[in-house]
Amino acid sequence: MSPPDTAASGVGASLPRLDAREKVTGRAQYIADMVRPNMLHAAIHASPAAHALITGYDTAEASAVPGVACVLTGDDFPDGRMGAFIKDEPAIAKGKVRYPGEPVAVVAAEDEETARRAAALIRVDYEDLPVAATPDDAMAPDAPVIHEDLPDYFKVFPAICGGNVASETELSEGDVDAAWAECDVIVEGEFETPAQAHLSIEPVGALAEVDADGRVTLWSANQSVFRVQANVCEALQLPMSKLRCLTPKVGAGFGNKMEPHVQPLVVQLALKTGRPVRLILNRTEDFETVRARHPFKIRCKTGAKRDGTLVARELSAILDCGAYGDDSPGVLGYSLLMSRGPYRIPHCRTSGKLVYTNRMRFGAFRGFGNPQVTFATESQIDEIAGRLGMDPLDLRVKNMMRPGDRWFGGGEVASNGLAECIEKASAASGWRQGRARAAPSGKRRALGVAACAHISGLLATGAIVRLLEDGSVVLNTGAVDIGQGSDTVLTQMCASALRVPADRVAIASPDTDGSPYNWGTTASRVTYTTGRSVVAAAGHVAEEIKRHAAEIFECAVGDLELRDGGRVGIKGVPDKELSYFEVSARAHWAAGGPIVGADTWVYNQPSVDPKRAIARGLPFPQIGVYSFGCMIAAVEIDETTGKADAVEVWSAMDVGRAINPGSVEGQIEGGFVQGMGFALTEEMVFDGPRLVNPSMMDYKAPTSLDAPFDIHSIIVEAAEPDGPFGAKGIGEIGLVPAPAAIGNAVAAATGARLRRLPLTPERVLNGLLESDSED
Amino acid sequence: MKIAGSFNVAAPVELTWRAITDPQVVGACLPGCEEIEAVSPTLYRARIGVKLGPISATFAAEVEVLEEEPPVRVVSVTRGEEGGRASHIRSENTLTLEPADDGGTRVSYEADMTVTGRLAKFGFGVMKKKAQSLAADFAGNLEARLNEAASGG
Amino acid sequence: MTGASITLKVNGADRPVAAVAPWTTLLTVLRDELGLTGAKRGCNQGVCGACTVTIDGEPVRSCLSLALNCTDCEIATVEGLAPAGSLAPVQQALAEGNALQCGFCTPGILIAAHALLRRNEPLSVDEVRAGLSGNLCRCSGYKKIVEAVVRASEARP
Amino acid sequence: MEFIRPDSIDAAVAALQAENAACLAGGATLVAMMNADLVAPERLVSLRDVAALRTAMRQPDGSVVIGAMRRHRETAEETDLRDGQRVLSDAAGQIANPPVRNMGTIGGSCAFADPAADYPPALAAADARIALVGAEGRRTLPADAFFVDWYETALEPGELIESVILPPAPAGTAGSYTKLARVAGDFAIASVALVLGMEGDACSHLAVAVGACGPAPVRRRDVETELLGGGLGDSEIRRLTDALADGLDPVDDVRASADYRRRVAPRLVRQAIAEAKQCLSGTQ
Repeated sequence: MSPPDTAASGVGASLPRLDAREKVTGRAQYIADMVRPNMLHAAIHASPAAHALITGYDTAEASAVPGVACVLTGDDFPDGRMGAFIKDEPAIAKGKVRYPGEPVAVVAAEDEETARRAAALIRVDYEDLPVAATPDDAMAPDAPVIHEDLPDYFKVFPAICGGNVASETELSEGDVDAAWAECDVIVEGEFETPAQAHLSIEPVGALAEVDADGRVTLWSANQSVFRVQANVCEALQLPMSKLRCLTPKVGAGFGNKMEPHVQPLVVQLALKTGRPVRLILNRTEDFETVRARHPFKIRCKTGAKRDGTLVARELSAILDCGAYGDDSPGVLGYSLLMSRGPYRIPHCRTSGKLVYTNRMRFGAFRGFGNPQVTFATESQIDEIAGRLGMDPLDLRVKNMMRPGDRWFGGGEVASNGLAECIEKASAASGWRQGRARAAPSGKRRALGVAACAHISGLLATGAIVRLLEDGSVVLNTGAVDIGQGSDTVLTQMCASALRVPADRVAIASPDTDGSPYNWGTTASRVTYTTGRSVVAAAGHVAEEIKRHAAEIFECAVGDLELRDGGRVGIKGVPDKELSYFEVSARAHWAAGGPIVGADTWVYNQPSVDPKRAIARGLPFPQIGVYSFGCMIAAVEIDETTGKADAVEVWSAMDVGRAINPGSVEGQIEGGFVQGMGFALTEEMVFDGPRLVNPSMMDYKAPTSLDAPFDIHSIIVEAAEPDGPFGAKGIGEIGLVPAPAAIGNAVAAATGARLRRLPLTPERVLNGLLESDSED
Repeated sequence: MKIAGSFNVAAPVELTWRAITDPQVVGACLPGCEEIEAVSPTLYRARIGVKLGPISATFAAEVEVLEEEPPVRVVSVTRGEEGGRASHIRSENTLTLEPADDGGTRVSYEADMTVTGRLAKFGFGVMKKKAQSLAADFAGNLEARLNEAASGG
Repeated sequence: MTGASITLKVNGADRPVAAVAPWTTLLTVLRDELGLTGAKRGCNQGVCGACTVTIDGEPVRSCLSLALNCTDCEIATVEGLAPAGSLAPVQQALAEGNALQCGFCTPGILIAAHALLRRNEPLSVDEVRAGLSGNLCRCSGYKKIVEAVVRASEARP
Repeated sequence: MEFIRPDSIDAAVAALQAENAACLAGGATLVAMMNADLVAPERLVSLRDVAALRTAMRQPDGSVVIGAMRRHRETAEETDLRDGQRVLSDAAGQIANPPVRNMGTIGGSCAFADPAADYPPALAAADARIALVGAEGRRTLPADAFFVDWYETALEPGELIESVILPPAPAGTAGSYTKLARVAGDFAIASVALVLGMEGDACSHLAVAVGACGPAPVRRRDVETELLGGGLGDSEIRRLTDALADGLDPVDDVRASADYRRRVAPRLVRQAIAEAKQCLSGTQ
């Protein structure tokens, strides 16, 4: 399927996925498809209690079931704790349980049915503790403390914490209190967004195998073999050299598989039994025990002058952390960083609290807090436009960040395609030509707009490029392709950098033993950060190739160039050239040694300029590289029921450079539909601490009939100067503006401003009827 | 999930109190209650069968009286376990008695119930309806029994 | 836990399976006994569609089909869509059209799409959307899948 | 657990005469519940080989007998259903999604009696009868008497559904099923099954059943009868929706609140009647 010539398969080509053939034939192996000889199957025993002390275990009956090899409880696990920001989470509940569904014991047996049957026979004695089901409960003066040892936990950033508040963050610029006086119009409101399930179609799972020396190999559904390694080793107190992490194909992540799930459990079972152990969660367990998007409550206030100039914003957010910290401090900090939006607002004060509760842990989910705050802030931009009688698009254009403007907090923005995004979305949607086609009978129809930005630069990454004896190439980055297509994109970059067709580049599967460090496939970062390493490592290889050629041709390195098809030649002399085979053979057998290019780096641009901004408790000191976007959504509302449907969308996204336009469109389209689900139908419903809809029957994501077919992806390319071929991230931004754009369309169609997601038929109908009765 | 309700019985408060704190009376009135025994004055054990459409379950339940304020208020907690099926119910119950205008008693109940494990996956909304209808049946049975007693039958 | 010994006809071949319990689903037998792991277990409740196979030519949920009930049927899975080394047109269309991402839903989508294409006439966008509405995809937003299936229907003779 | 595949109705009934025996029809519901460990019958009686349950037949009087094992897809495409009987095919075509419609059967769906399912209101509006067979013989019940409570039917242990019988619908009536759901193929938040006949401006036939708003479909035959012969204007429809509203007993659940269901059901009824009137006037 890979076309033979460089141009058709390199940067800019919509090359089909490298693994497309494997996937369409059903041969691609995911974790649940993997089997090892003599493998045991595991099952968890989950806590029925939300908050309780564990006072005893009785595993006798479970252990006696024929076929059961091992039963482990918290007593059989070391005392280590893991956590991306706050080390607060044991591998399995120890001493107490903090949410319903938390694993309390695990069983390994000859088959899965036996393991599940035995797990149900484990008896655990609990002493119930008072429950804090919501942040309000948990911040009440007499609230039960969920983590008594919070002050003593190790934290990777200067966390401001206490009681049930896991982290408190503030970020401010300007003088907000004084600025309100300058405002002619001020809008204020409270917004609420629910927990959203990632709903990767593949449930999580892991398989661990131990060798004769006690070293463990671990395969799992994951977004970073290195985060898996770090988490498991922290929780189980193992040296990292004793654990090798690998990955099969991953059935999507969206943040769900970035931090640990069941990996520590299978490793401990493998260590105890000496046999390979596999654990695959069923869908209900996956819903209840993995993680989900944080519920947010946001108070937001925005002020502007009569001419539409935005002056000030104040935003405060309360995040339900759930029972463990996971990625949550990062989500809080990042959401505040995004809360000014891509606008010039000189005075901004933002703050947030992340509050432990006795619910399942919440964590990273595509957008990382940005969709929630963008729903609030972009709703208010429309409200201000309404109050001033301005076109919402004009108001955005008037206030948008211009090239050279800095991000909120003072971070540098090297490329900014926002103006083009807004202009192209507007033109394509016909915004200025009457804004919406006529609605069918019984429906109301309107367009809604939202703009946003998202980062793609943070943390560490690397790449190793090796030239094989025959002149073909192996690329090894350690970045897990979770289905979004990074293997293909990185291969295309490597191929273009070395001017070989993509099918001459093999990409190694991530392996903590052999791959360079990669923090993870998350935060829209792989194309930009790992891509930079790929280009740099390939550059080293190119230099080596030229050095060999210079020695052979007895010319200067500067006189040489790489040529399509994998050749190196003297500039201006077409027939003076060598194939990579000739160069690599020389390096392998005669001179210099095999050619390997390697690069590692860590993103080090500060998020905050202390001269401009005040930041407290911010967990990401170094973050940046901004993609921009503008989305316009056409929504139809059924006047009988209030049901809102997004019927068409124009999503213009600045990706710097589209390495693989087909893949970029896939991210834009998939991001929109996931954001549309968040806006319209998806909600994890809780009864106190308990999730009451942990099944696909009761939790509803869009089907092919709910998603609009007319999703128009508009690719804008404002090249990032130091990006690989100019590229920056696209993984998340396509989702971010969707709830706000849809909410603004609903408001335009009904006259009702709804500040709580999802925009269910019930809420929309009530809003529509109220607003009609006011008219 | 919370359920609440109230009903009137013809019997005076004292008599109602005796009935409502007598495990044998309660057991006879509770739909699906297969057996009940008093382990101590504040602890009862019972087997309770529950059926919802095609699903049936039998719980080994324990009722612990947490607070008693005769003859007006009793607070209890019920914990039930479905042996070997990893399914649990738990309910915090408050029962309040007050004299009614007609010389009878007004009985009010409030329960905060949680269901976990396999049964929790089945129709949250309908489960609540079922719990309400069980409570109503219990009230009806108790009412009938007390009214019968009050009328000297 | 003994069970029946049965023979299933899968992708045209008779496949004996020993000790099948009454509650064992076709999905479990395909994946665990016959090594046909193309059909995926996403929900085990018939909602996600990742386990879709055809029984007697019609797409159904293998997670809701009991193996003992399938002994006289023709069962087809994604592995049987085309001979080894080649791709059926619908497979080709999805692969070339960037119409798959993580790939976990892809086998079920292909089975559902293949059944639609049997009608041998060009399909409209809305026909394909309706025909695939029982197969959840969380990555793609469906557009490229629908486009690929429409294209495959148009390319047919 | 035992697995039995009888090939006749008599053999199936005989096999059902055991403690904790269950019929396996299409499996769409029963197997899902078995997988979730919600039910574990000791004996499964598969009806797959009972050919007599798989047919649908139009009788000389215009009634249609639909075998219990007819799949949703077959019922959705059933050409023997005519005029107002189309309410059933319309409902069948809106159940779940194509693969599930290839599996699920009308008998299985009725036996499970999910209060939010699509068949119960359609059967109620079509005045259908459910034919049951057991060791004691055969009986038929009107749909109203068959669906008795949340997930509960009049089926006795040892009985199975043999068929569903739709009486003839008066010529010229229209049947329609209007469903509101969160996403395509979900169970209903609320639904309305309607059979309507108009002679000029006068209503000649009216049957409205509201689904998903109580343990069983809600119909008000008394008000329907009162409205016959008159014009079906706003005030008449209001009388009907007010009466229906009295009979609703909806749940608060993850699909919607009870309040909303009360609010939207009458609106759906109005919409369904308006659309059916328009459709009838277009064909006259």
